[in-house]
Order: sequence, then C-alpha cells, then structure tokens
Amino acid sequence: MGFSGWRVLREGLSGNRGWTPQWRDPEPKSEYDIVIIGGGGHGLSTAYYLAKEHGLTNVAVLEKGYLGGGNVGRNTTIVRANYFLPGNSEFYSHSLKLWEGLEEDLNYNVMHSQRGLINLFHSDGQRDAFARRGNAMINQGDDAILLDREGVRKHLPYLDFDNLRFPVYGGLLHPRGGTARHDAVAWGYARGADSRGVDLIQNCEVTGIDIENGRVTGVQTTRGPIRAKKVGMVVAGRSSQVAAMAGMRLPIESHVLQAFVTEGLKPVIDHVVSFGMGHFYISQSDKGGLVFGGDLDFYASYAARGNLPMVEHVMEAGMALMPMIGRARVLRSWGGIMDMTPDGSPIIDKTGIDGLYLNCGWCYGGFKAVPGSGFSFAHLIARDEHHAPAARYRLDRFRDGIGLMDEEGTGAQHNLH
Amino acid sequence: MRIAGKGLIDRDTPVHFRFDGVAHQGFAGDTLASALLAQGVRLMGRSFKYHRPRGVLTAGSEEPNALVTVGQGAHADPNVRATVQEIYDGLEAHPQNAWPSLRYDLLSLNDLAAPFLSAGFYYKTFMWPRAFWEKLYEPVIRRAAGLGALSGQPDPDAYEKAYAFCDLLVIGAGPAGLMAALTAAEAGADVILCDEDTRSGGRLLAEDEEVDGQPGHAWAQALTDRLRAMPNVRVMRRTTVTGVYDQGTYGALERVGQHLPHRASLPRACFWRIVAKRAVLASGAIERPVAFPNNDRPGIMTAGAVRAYLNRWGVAPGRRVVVFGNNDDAHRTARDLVAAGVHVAALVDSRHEAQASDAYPVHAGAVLCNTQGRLGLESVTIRTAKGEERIAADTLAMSGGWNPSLHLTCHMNGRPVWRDDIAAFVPKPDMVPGLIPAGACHGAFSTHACLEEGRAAALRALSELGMTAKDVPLAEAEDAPVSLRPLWQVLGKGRAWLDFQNDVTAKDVALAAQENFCSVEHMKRYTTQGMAPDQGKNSNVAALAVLADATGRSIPETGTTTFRPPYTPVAIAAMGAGAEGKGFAPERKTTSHAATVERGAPMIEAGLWYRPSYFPDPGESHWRQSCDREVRMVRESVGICDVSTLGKIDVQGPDAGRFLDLVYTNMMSTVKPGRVRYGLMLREDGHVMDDGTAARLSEGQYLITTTTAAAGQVMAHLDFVAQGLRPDLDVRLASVTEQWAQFAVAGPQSRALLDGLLDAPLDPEAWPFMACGPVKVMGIAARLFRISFSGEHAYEIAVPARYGDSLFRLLVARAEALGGGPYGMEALNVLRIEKGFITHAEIHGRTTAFDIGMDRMVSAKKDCIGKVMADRPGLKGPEREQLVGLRPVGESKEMTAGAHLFEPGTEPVRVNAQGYVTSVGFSPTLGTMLALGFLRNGRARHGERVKLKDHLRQVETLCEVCDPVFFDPDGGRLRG
Amino acid sequence: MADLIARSPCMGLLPLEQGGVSVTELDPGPMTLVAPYKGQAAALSKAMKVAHGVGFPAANTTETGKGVEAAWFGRDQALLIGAVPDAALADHAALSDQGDAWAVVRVAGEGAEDVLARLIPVDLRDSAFPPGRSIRTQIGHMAGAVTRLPDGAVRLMVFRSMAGTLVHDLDRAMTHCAARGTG
Amino acid sequence: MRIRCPICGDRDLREFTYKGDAVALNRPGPEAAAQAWDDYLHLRRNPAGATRELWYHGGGCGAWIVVTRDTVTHEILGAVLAEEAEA
Repeated sequence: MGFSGWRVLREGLSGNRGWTPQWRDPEPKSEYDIVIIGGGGHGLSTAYYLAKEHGLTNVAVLEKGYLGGGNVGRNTTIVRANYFLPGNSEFYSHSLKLWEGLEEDLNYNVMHSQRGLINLFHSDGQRDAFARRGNAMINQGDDAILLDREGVRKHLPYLDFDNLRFPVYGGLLHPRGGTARHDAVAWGYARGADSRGVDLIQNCEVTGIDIENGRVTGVQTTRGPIRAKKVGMVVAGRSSQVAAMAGMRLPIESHVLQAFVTEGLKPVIDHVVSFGMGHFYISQSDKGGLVFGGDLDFYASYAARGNLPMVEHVMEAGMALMPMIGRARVLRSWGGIMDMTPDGSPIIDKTGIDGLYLNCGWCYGGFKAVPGSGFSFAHLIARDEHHAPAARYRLDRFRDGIGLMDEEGTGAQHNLH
Repeated sequence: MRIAGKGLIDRDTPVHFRFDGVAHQGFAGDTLASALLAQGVRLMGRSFKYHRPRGVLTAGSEEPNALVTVGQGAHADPNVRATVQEIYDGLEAHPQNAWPSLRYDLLSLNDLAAPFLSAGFYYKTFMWPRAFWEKLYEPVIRRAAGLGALSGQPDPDAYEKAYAFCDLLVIGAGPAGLMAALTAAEAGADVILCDEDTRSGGRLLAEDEEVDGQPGHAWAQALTDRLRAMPNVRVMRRTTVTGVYDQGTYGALERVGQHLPHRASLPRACFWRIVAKRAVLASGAIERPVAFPNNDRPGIMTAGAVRAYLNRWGVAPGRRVVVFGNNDDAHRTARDLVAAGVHVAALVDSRHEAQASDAYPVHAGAVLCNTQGRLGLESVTIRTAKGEERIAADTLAMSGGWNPSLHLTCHMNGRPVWRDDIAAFVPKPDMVPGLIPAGACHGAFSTHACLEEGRAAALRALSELGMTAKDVPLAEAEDAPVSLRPLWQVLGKGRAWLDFQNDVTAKDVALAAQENFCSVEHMKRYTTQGMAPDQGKNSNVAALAVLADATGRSIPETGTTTFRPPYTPVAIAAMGAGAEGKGFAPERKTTSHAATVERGAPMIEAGLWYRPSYFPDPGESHWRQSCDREVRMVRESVGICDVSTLGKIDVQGPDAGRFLDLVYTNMMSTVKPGRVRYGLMLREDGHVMDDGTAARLSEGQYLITTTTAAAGQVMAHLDFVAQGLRPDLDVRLASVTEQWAQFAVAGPQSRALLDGLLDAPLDPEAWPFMACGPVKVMGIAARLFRISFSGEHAYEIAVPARYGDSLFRLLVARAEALGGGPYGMEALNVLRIEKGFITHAEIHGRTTAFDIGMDRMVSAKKDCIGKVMADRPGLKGPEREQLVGLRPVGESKEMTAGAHLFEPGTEPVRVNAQGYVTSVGFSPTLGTMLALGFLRNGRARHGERVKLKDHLRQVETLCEVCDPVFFDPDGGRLRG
Repeated sequence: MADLIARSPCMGLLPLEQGGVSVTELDPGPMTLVAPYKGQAAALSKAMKVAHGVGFPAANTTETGKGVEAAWFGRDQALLIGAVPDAALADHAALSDQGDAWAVVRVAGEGAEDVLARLIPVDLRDSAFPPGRSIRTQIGHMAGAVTRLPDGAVRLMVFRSMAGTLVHDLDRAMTHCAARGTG
Repeated sequence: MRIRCPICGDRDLREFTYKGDAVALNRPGPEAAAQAWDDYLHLRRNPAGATRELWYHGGGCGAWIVVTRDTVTHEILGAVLAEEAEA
C-alpha cells in the first residue's frame, strides 16, 4: 500500500481506518535460503537489498527484541560522507548516494535533511588535517568547502568567537551532510523488505549457530531451529556473543556511547556542528530538540547507559563552544552499545565458515552507513564476492596490516576511535 | 480566587510579577501557577502540535501544559514550568508557542487539520518533489514545532557544580523521606535529605490532614527543623535528584537563584554529584489523568492538583467544580472543596459502588465523556446509565489513580512490576544497588504506610552499613486503604489526550497498533508518546493501557517503558558549569609567557599550552615578515625559543637503560653519560607514537623528552610498560616537565651567547653535538644539552622554573646584542621543514618508522614495543606512502598542507591519488616554498615530478620529489 | 651583571579572600620526589627518619617533622618538603627535584570545605579528611595533590604552569559560595 | 562509576582512564606467531559479564590496575595493582 500526501488526505477523511500493518508478524518457517541475525538498521537494509537487488526473498531477519531497537533507534542521526582514507571514502560516498534516493526508493519519508555539516578546527595543524580530508572528499566526488573563521561565523554566528578556549580557526563544510529521522529508516527498510516477501521475525533470539563440516546449516533460536543455506551476522554491539556461537573471536570491544536531547525549542541550530577539540556534535531535530553527543565513556559496556564524567564533559564542550545553548534543558540521555574495532573502521566479510558472513565494527558511525552497509552486505551474501566500495572492510586486515583505516590515527586500542 | 485563611503562603508579603504583559500580584510562597490561578488566569500555554489552548494540569514538576518563558533577552529561560517557578518581585513570564498571541494563535488551525496529522503522518508524505524537503516542508515543520525559544545569546548567568558525600541519601522529604532521614540521623549516619520542593512535606503540604495531632505540614516543618539542627544532616531543598549512576553516584540539580531576582554572582543552579553509600527513594507518586474526549481544556486538572492549590496556596481554581475519578481521592477532593466553600457541581465516579454524599451530587458508575469551552472549560458532558448530561463547570478535577514515581529506579535498566491492586507499576527490589524505595513511590499510599516504609528503609540501610539504629517512634497518621477501579479511557466522539504535551491521543495509540507498531517501544517512537518534556510521567501508563487494549494483551504483557536520566530536565549550563570561555580546559603557561606577551607575540594553543606564533618587530605588518626574519636570524646569528612545553621525564634506576631499550626502537642502554640520543617510540601496533631525545645524565639517570602534544600519552604508556609489562625492572619514572624552564639557543652565535652567560665558558671539545651536562648560570645549577631542532649549532639550557622568566629575558637581551632575538612557532616550523625534521604533522598516528625513513633506527639487536607488529606485510614495502620533500618547479609556486599528490597528467580523483602534503613553509633560506609529504614508494622517486592538487583552495602546483632534508643535508652546521 | 630573579608560580595572582575563605601562596622550600627502588622502601624510610626525622609516609598520608614533611605523592612516591634530601637517600631511592614544578596554595577559613567541594571529587570534610591526610586527585580539570595541614587548612598543589587556572577556579568557587552565603 | 583503587581507595571514574582487556599484560615474545600477536592486540573475548580490564589512575596515584567488572551491570568485583596481577 503506497504512501503519499493524497493517501494521507483520503485516510484522514475516512477516520484513518484504512491504514494497514506496515509489516507482518510471520511465524518463522523451518528453513530459509538466508537468515539475517539482527533486525537493526543494517540487518533490515541487508534484507531489503537482498530482495530488491538480488531477487532473494526467501529470507528471514531474526530479531531478539523489536525491529530497530538497537543503535539505529538511539543515535544522533547524523548522515555524512566525509572520510578520507581509501576504503571509507568510497564506501560512505556510496552510502550517501543511496540516502539521497532513499525516500523514493522506500516510499517512506525518513526525513533525510541535507542541512550541511561543519567540522570546526582549532589550530593550523587541524586545518591541514581537515584540508587533507576535504580534498579526499572531492577526490572521491563528494563535496567539501573549507571555511575560514569568518566563513564559519556566517554560518554559525552563535559560536563563541571571542573567548573560546580553543579558538575557531575555521571549518570544513560538507553541504550534503545532515540528519535523518532514525527510527523511520529502520521502519522504511522493514516495510520495504516485508513487502518484498522477507520474513521479519521479532522476539526471536538466536541461541546457536549450526555448523557442519565447516559450513553453516542454520541457527537455533528461542522460537525453534531454523535451517539456512547462508547466515549473516549483523548485530553491532552484540557481535562478539553471536560470533562466539560460531567459535569465533572478533577484533571487537563493545563500548557505551551516550547521547542527549533537550526539550523542544524553536529553530536555533540549522546545521550539524562538530567541535573537534571538545568531541561534541550537535544538531536540532525537526521536533525542536537539540540532539547532541560526545565521546565514548571509554569503558567496555553492554549496559546502554553511561556515567556522569562524560555527561559533564559533553555539556562543558557545548557550553564552551556555543554558550547560547546554556538554558536549553537536557530532557533525556541514553546510551548505545558500540562495536569498536582496532582501527575504528567496520568489517564486512566472509568468515572461515562457509555460508557465514559478518557485518560489524561500525564503532559509533553506523547510522549513516545503514544503506551502504546493507547494500554491500547483501551483495557479498548473494554473490559471494565483495561489493567494490566495501572491499577493504576485511576481517583479517589487523593481522596482516594491509589496508588499515585508522582515521583518528590513535592505533590498535578499541576505545580510542 | 483566594480562599481566606487557607494555605501556606505569606499574605503579608505581596509579590508583583507580570505574565503575558499583564501585571499581577501574588504572595510569597506562591508559584507562578498558583498566583495566576488565584487571579483567575487559566490559559497559560499552547500545545505542541495542535496549538490547543492549555492551562495548568498539575501542581508539580511533571507539569505538561503550563510552560512559559521567564525573563527576557539573554536571560530568557524557555519551557519553565509555571507550577515550579516561585514568583519574585519583578518576575516576567511570557507565553510561548503561540503567535500572534496566546488567545489567538494562528497555528491552532492545525487542530482543524488533525485528521490528516495523525500519528506518523509525516512518514507517509512530503516526499515529492525530493528537493522540497529541505527547502519547504522541513522549514515549515521546524518553525511550527518546538516550544519555547532560546535567545540566541550566550547565557550570561552563573552556574556551578559541586560534590557531596554521605552515608544515606534520602530522595524526597515527604512523610517517607522525613522518617527515613530521622531514623538514619538518630543512628548517627551522615544523611543528605533532598527535595525538589521549596519546603518539606511532600503531599502533606497539599492535603488537609493531621500527623501526630498537628497539621501535616506543621509536623513536616518541625521535623525538618529538628533534622536541620543535627550536625550529621544536610537538608537540601529545591534540589531534584535527576539521575542515578554507578556505585552510588547520584546527579542532583539545586535551584539556587531561579526563585530570586537576578544577581550576577549568585549561581542560578548547582549541579551536584552526590556519592552515597545507600539511598532511600521517597519520591512519592504522580496522579494520572483519564483519557476522555477533550480532556485537555484549561480548567481541567488532576484532583491532587486541585487540592494542592486549595490547601497549600489557598486558591480555588474555579467557582463550579466537577470532580471525576475512579478512586476515593475524588471524594476527598470534593470534601476539601466543599469545606472551603467552593461549589462542587457533581462528583462523577466510574465505580458503581461509589458512596453518595449530602454535600454534593454523586453520579456513581458514570464517566466524563466530553467537555466544552474554547479557551477554558465551560461545561462537561457526563455519561450515566440514564444517558448523557451536560453540567456547567469551570473546573474539572480528575483522578485516575496514582503512578509511583519510580523513575530513578529505572535508570540502571531495571524494569518495574505491575501491581493489580493499585493498577500501577512499582519498583522491584534492588533495581539499583543500594537504592531502597519507600512510601508512595513504592506503592504505599497512606501516610501511615509511608512513615512505616521510610523507617524500614532506613533501618535496612543502617544494617547494611553496619550501624546500630535507635528506636524512632512512628507518628500517628491516616491509614486509609487504596480503593480504585482502573479506568484508562472513556470512548466517545472526539480526541482523548494521553500525552498532553506532545498531543498524543488514544486514537494515535490505536492507529499505531493498527499499523503493527505493537511493541511499546514502537508505539512510543511512532506516536512520540512519552517523549515530551514530562518524559511521559503523566501519560505513559495510560498509553500502555490503551495499547494493551488495542492489541488484546494485558498491561504487563504489553511491557513497560523505561525511564532515563534526567528525572526532570536539567539546563546544559548547569551540567556544563564553568566551561564557558577559557574555563573549558586548564591553561598552561610557560615561565616566559609574560615576557612574550609583552613583546606583542600572538599566542597560539599547543595542547593546553600557549606558545608564541611569532615576535613582531616594529614595521612588520604580516606574520610572514616576522617569520622570515626569525628564520634568517637563527640561520645567521642566534635565536631564543622557549621549549619548556616538551615533556620531560626523569628515568632512574639500575634497569633504566634496559627499560628504555624496550620503549624506544633504538638502543638507549649504550648511550654514554653526558650524551644525548634521538629516539623513536612506537605504539605496540607498530606505528610511531612519538619522538624525542634521551639524555643520559649519569649512569643510572636518563632524562627523556617527548613532544608537547604526546607528553601525557607517553607518561601513561611508560607507566604501563613499567608496571604492567615489566614490573621486574627496577626503574622509577617522574615527570619533571614543570620543574625546568628550558630554552633553545640556536644559531651560529649560540656558543658565543652562552659563553658570555654561563659561569664558565664552554669547552668545544667537551661539548660536541649531542653532549649534555650540568652548567651554572649566575650561580644557579642548570642543565645544558647540545641538541638542535633547527639544524644549526644549538643548545637547550634548562634552569629551575622559578628562574625561567628571568633567564628568558636575559637570553633574549643577549641574543639581540648579537643580532638575534626570540623566535616563535612559525619560524620553528620553517626551520625544521628546511631540515626535514618531523612533527606530529608527519607522525600522525598512521605512519611507521619505515614510512618516515627511520626503519634503520629499529634496532635488530633487541625487542621493542611495536617491533613485531611493524613487521606486518601491510606496514612496509613500496605500496606505503613514504616521507619525501617537495619543491615547486612549475609556474605555480603555491603549496598547501592537506593537498594531495598525483602523477602529472592524471585526473585528481581518488583512484589516482599518490599521497598528500603534511607540512609547508616558505624558506627564506632557500627562497622557495618547501613541503613535506607522503608519496607512494616516495623514497624511490626522488627527482620525479608530481602534481600537488588542493581542490579546496584551488591550488595546482607541479613539484619535484626530493629528499626531505632540504638544507645542509650532511649536517655540517649542526655539528660545527 | 644581574642575578637570575626567582618568581613564584602564583606571583601576582594571590592572595584572595572572599566570604571568609582565604587563598594564599605557600613557599614550601625545597621539594624532592623520593621513589624507593625495589625492596628499598624500609631502608629508605629508615634513612629518611635518620636524616630528616620523618619516615616514608603511608599511602594518602603525610608525616610532619620539624620544618620537614614527607607527603605521599602517588604510587611508591613521596615528596620530601622543606629540606634538601640527604645524600644517603639516593642509595635507596630515585630523587627528582620538584621544588619548582608546583603551584602550592593554602585554602583556609570557615567555608573552605564548601569551596573545595566545588572542585575536588573527594570527601574533604573534616571527618573524612583530617590533618595528616594527603592525597592525589583532581582539582577541577587538573591533576593535583591535596593535603590537610595540621592547622586545619588545606594545601593544594597543581603543576606550576596551571597556577592561573587554579586561582581562577578557586576564585570562581569562592564567589559563588560567598553569594550563596554559605562561605 | 566509582573504582576502588588498591592504593587510594574509592574514587570517581573521572580520575581513571581505560585501556581495555587485561590481556594487554600478556605481551607475546618477539618470536611468537602472528596469531599470538593478533590475539594480543586485536581479538577480544568481549564478554557480556565479568571481565578483567586495565585502568590507569592517572588522575590519582598513577597506578595501573586490573579491575574485574561486570560489563552488563557495571558492578565492580575487585581491583588489584597491575604489577601484582596474575597474568
């Protein structure tokens, strides 16, 4: 059933009684061609593209809770393609292009808003690093504009230009960067996958992965065993537990990242702003809440909640950079479980087990990757070969050191990316 | 309308304030809401989506409707709950989310379009044409959304943060909290008692009831006074515990100055971090509205709020009141009203067994099914067995029962359990370690039960803390049982509001279920139920019940929603207090800071430090002039530069050499006393961490240096290696960065300068390049190192920091006498680029010793941190980008750091990228721009030409690849 | 020829007084970090006792003698304050001169604890932090050392370069306390 | 969060920095196989439950400590000095 303005009008006039479920709640079948473990953004988009791009619809997505209940529903909603290392550069570029057609593709308004992202820099050295990044973005065919201090002031007049501890030297503007309505992305993919025949099975936790002679044969779940020719693991912060069911140990440590939203306010911040010296980023949602976050809490955690030192640090960064937000009140804070890798970049790869595929390690940048990740992972699962933009996301790069993508340059400590 | 003789306000102290441009008078003790209600003002706000007229619903911090902006200009405070804001002389409050006025709000047209604005409608439309989202739809939606507005100006007020510690934190000073505090305090425990209200008592302030034979509020006051007098008790009023964190850490917000006229030095608020060994949660309960059609008009309030305004503030919210409820509190409300002389037009009780009364008409087994009145309630429609009936009323008091305020117990992911007898969620035991719920927040609703649970909670805490309790008697108090029959919604024509603030109606929840958003989390996210500033305190349980109904499940089967910090919203300025301006991070100043600033040098941040960019001479108008001069000065005579910011670590002990061999790639154990060696440190993953020097001061003592940026990281790393990896080595580390003021004296005249300054001239034989040793400057013991970051004959001299200022001034004066002077970071950078010396622009965390051409420095004779991993296939070989020098050879001479490198004639796109530029500078020595960069297989490509391309700055320059050492490649000047 | 002139870290910044709380700069005299080598802790303590009258302090404490103090200063470290270390100490410990590395201030007065509660994440009330306690912790955003002096005042130490920030932070906290009337 | 430093006692999280799994104490020898190094530096058990991990009390006494902590509840089950920890 298509969505459109006309449809909204028509239904409105008839008491909104004609709307039907946006996805089914099917009973799991005993066998599928492909089982995707994880009904988050990445799992749902994988299922969607398996169906749409590869015609594979005998597919189940198994979700232990509710669809979109993980990081896709608890992030700061930023969408961007401003990476500079080969691998990330082409991958996020591809993902952003998918974003740009997502509403039409899904017939779902995910409110992708390309309001522009500005990364501020605060020294000559940072400017040079951002110039390198911006040039890499343009090399890739994406957009970037280097702003000087006055250029930043034109866009963001409310920053503290006079007294900031780390003065604003300028910023890298990524005009196509922006935000999207996070839940809608999960729902849009869910509806799209469901309508193409994919079974989305909620409240179905995978408890075991069946492997015979080095080949995956299915999974055990809380709703019974399900046979499958291929299994994809897409469970973000829970990757280590699921991979352990297949006897694997991953280069992943799970960490908590907190985020915050204020009470609703009239429009005051029009861009996405990122404060390099303070690990602080902020945008304003369409509802009016200031949505912002900072760094990891830095300790391993599955609690999806954090502690005060980072809360305070984030607030302090906000007060330092833009003291006009002081009177905005934080309404809600939350935490997500981030699957951190040793170089801060993700993994989309086969495993040592035939038919078992891995998609993880999105650190705290997974939201913007949802379309690209699903597209590339679906390609890998369907064709058993890497999709070019994700070809560098190998699992064994840490071991051989080939093609590391350490954008932060902080080295092989999981929590430093 | 005030009721004579009632209330805890001070009628002798009138207070003057304004709301919506109109002057009003209230009394000390009034909130903005009570004062306005007393003046007959009912319309106080507009709702979020439909811009419905709204008045006060509650009398507490959970208020969803009466949100106003207090103050003006930069002091404007949006979204203030009128129910919490105390009035003070001069207070100015403004309505928000209404245009052009509160009474005539244009966007109330949205209300007419409500059929098209159902839950999630925006996911289904606004998709065509694509470009219209950012340009048209989104701006319109954004402007319509939001509540109050920020001023856009920096918050000018003071805020603070503080720490507090206690044995027992008691959250809430109602009967349960007071009793818990007293019990613990009498046992000698260190107690903090917090309450968000201005005075203790909790519900006792709002009820007409006696405790121990005296009015409840007086009992609470007396007990609070008694607690306050005890040395082991700290009573914190106006303090809301907002969040629970690990190991007994609580966040709390104290309103310090928000209830007073503005005073610059008085903080508006203080954000407390309270560390408590145990805590008692006595946060009470929140009464819930009932969802019936048009239940949101101004004049419709919770019954508990009506009693609060009546009993605490002496305000009758109206002249004709209808009470509607499913429990005995409805009757209590009617009784209180009648006793105060207010007309109760009807009591509508959904329970068939409701008792009749002589004082007011009771409609048993009846419900409210509609209301009328545009800007305020005029009448209600009730549905009885006989049919529908309209009753004129200006106030409706409704009670759907009470929800325990268990929010804090959920902050660690705990899920509460459902109790059928009170139709509410209550906390399970130990949802938060060490936090014991008591009283109404625990489902105990009578005053007696609250007192008893408060005492019991304290006793449990005391026993867990190993403290002996004294016998504390319980006060006499009412002990009525809860009598309630769940009633969540009344079906009928029209919208029935659940979440008043976000304009979520029962129909929206049903629509969510219809579209299979059946998980409570899905429903919440799809409808935005519970996501407004009250975080669903007023509505979540009812919405859950409506969802349960729509999906044919019980409430416990349907689930619970979780609550997250903060309990009530906290200003960013409070949690971020002190960080504005320079307060964000400590400022580190060198001993030469004052002298440097006196010379007009612009200071730049280097980590936390400040360092001079350049020292302008009179007549110089551009930094390049100063920089060029300073470079020439160092090359031709002598320059002075403060290098104290580099990290300095004292490494001592019998195993110091072996230790350094492990952390540096090269051999440090073989350095002879009195000599210095340059060293490279790797991370364990094989990439370069830092570089610096190791000076062997004596057999058992090294002084190593780090870069300014990496000093902290290196110290932590060395501590890790010493304590974690090699605790067998006898080595002691101490940071001595701050002990020594250290200055570079660089240039051909450096020795001449020092010879005139040191107590004894330098013997050239004893002071070759890379020598070090003790010297004396005017009798002061100093250290001298013959090292160079400029490529010139140079020294670094270190004196105890107290002499730094004095020595710097002296060095500069001596240098000037020799034709030299001080130089800053710009010149330092050019000097090092000319020599191909690296900084963190090159060792940016992704480069290896191989990449920077220093793999020879990785000793083959020993293991070191990072050695094995640096040997991975991907970290060496011709595919790697290697350090090279670049100089312009074409028409364009421009070079920019951050540009990328391509082979001439290729498209400047990613697949053709060959490398990038890290550092550039104009060399006055060589008369050209120079650059350092990384180029694929660069060391094998010296002499080749590459294209430098900077898209961002429109630079394209043909360059020649060369050795990174541009100047004096054999080092004659440095050694000479 | 002029002599080199010594400047104290807080020169020109102190004293401060507000709301009954005073902050003054202390001149501690010589300060030396003493870090015993492996197995030398007891011997070092003995040598210190002999030479200076104070032993190596237990963790989080300070030992005060005649004009000399040995303040615990971190894992296996103490700061010998007020005397140049006897040469014999070097047999048992690494010695590092720290006499110029720290800004050292004294915070005293009725409301001092309230002021310090705004900066330091440790319970510094009398009952929990009596004279003789000396700890390493954070002061605002700075690493520092906090000692309860025999007279009840509190000594704060931060890196010399951060003297300005320490004074700024104290001043701000004192202003707020004074305005509240809690000072 | 508060961590009981074996030297300083109970202290606020803000005084500590985190390194990761205590496996970092078990540094392989230079001759160890590539797999051993990969295990050491990259691969993690990453349990949802009790784990031993390295913290640095840099804002306090400067000790590296091994903390046993539950990653689901954040309960701290013990802490010892790294130099005294069993490998």
